[in-house]
Amino acid sequence: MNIPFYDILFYVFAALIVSSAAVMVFSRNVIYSAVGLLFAFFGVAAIYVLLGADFVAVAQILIYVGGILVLLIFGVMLSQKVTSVDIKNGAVQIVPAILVVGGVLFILIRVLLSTPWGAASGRNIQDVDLTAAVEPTTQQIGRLLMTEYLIPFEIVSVLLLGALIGAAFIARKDA
Amino acid sequence: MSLTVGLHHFLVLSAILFSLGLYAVVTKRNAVTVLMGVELILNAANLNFIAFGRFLDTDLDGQIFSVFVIVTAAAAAAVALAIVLNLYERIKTVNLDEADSLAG
Amino acid sequence: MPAFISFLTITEFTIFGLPEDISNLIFMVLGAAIFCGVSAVMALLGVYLERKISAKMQDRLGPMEVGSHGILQTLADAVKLLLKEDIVPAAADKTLHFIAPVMIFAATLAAFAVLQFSEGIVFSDLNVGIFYIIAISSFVVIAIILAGWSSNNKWSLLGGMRAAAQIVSFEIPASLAVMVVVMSVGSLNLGDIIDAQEGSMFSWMIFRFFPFNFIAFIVFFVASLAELNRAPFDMPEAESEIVAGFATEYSGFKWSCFFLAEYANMFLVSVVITTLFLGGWRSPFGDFLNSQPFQLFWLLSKAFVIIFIQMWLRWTLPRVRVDQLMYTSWKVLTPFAFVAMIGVGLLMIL
Amino acid sequence: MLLNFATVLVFLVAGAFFVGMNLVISRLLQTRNPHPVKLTTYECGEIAEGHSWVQFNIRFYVIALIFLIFEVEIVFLFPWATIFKELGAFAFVEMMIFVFILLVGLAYVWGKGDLEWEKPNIVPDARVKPVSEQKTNKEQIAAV
Repeated sequence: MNIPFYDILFYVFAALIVSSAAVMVFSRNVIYSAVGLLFAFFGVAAIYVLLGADFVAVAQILIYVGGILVLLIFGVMLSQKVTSVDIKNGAVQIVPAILVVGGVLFILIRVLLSTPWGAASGRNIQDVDLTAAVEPTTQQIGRLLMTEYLIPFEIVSVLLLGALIGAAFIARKDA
Repeated sequence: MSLTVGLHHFLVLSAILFSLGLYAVVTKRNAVTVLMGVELILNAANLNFIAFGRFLDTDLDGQIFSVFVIVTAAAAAAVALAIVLNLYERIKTVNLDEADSLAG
Repeated sequence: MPAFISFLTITEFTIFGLPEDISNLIFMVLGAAIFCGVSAVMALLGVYLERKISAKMQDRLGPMEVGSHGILQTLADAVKLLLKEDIVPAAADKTLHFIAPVMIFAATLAAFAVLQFSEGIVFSDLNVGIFYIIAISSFVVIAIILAGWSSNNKWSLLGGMRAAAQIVSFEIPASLAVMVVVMSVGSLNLGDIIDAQEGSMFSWMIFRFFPFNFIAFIVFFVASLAELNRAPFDMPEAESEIVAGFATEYSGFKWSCFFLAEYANMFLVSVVITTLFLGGWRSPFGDFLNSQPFQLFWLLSKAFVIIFIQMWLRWTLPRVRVDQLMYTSWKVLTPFAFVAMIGVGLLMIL
Repeated sequence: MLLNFATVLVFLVAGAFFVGMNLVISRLLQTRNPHPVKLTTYECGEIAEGHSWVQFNIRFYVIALIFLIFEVEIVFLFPWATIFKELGAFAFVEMMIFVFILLVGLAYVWGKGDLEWEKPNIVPDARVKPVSEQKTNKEQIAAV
């Protein structure tokens, strides 16, 4: 007897991601949306782990949960005229939106399922053993950043500098 | 599609995540929630990068790309929220439909 | 590795001929249960020590009635907290009010999984060990904000926002101080970090690359104090200003969750400091007294020295103001952490 | 690697379960004596006034923003730090350029005063001057 833990975990986290993203999207309360987003980020990190990307998974938790989400929640707290616990977060044009988004989703899934992935590179996607041991990625990522991706890496620092100065400038009251 | 997880499962999951994010972006009027929708979309893209990297590539290029996407998302969120807060300071609302004073 | 401990390594381990997967699962659950117990005991012991140490410093006796020298006092308090009525204010958001304490405790417990308590005794030997510990503590920030917001109380919200701003501010210098160690080890794995400090106490990280690693140690220690919301950085729960901060509207066991998490985090941080800078479970005398049971003893004694210093500071220093807090984080610790990092880098190249 | 992360997951779930279990035990053991007054929001014994939602200081946002940017920097620093020994001076110079550019950002927010916590703007009261500046009674009368 061999329990397919890998598949079970995938479905559990897929369900977690979809349901918490749905909470995020359909909730009428911004804070509930933020909590939904929290669990969606966590689920996505778990999927990264299932795909063998340990460093990216932890980076996802660190930046999305620890950084972006905190920033978003601070943004909510700083930008509401609130009179009760409920922070308004209504939706408009629901019916056309559902039609369009449903159409997009349908086309996406059709394309995703009918494309012969791996044909171009001559690899068979059925051959990949997901439960096989994966090399730790952190050092490899560091090596790639220092060699092949050196220019993007240095440009990121300029991007971050711009974001820091720009956002700090805009956020200042007298700006 | 069999029940055993393969590339298609990850892609479909990412497509659903993308659609939910897109729905939030087009229907929500609260600027902060729209931003949250954008983050969902970026997560869906990252999921694709890493899934393709795992299935179609022996290198870690997919993961490097997703790191860059995470960085860009952080920078975007920082600047966008600063704009939202500045908007709130000026016109006391974060409703995107009311913030149309530039419209002709 | 001695034979009696080798069964603790997680691979190829079976119980009663059960499949490997199931055996591993049982092993993991066992480990988690042990650490639930450990964190509870640490909280009880920590509170007792805190009371006794503060009493000594203020020339009092502290708890004396329940058990010999009041040793059972905190246990009695724990039972009392379990029996107290759980009150959720009518204005609060019930769901989030419930989620916050669960999240804070679960995140704290999850961080324990990667700690190495003596040679080979580790439940989850993650490659990204220390990076993971930093990341998982971000759930604590979110839990604190949610606790503050869901209570719908002025003090709670203010306390939660203050705590979040404080923790995130000090995370940068703390992470940079960790970087100093990682640079000379070349791995994020906690086991590798301890292995790199093999030898007598002079090969511990704190004594290397003098003075840069020592600066990093001080930076990490101060930043971790602030991340734990402990005095002198305890504005988030400054009793005299904002009652009990984000925990104002919590009572009974939910309140004790925050308390439990605080003391469990104190222990966690002490073990992390020990691992990063003080040689982990290694004996200070090289191979002397470095067998398996002694390793646990060394780790715990180092950790408790750190815990004692944390308590000592709490009962010695007055609380700093918010602006002084931000000054400490961004204008003192962060520049010094960068200096330490660049200094170590230069010394390693030369 | 999957096994190690599975352990972490088990720890997370077990932590949540531990709290949940204790909450159930507590619920079974505790004496419940409900009263509407107990459910009111605490505000130093007074009846709560206004909303708990006050407009927060924008400083909270700026701090979180600076934090986020440096957090991203740290995500890049960690992989670099693990291979630093291997790559040596070349990697060091590359990272120093990266760090230096971000330190410019830190210097900018430092110089612009974004790192100062906004203190309440208390206008100095004319009556409370340092002793050296205090006018004597006669001078004050003369001034009036």
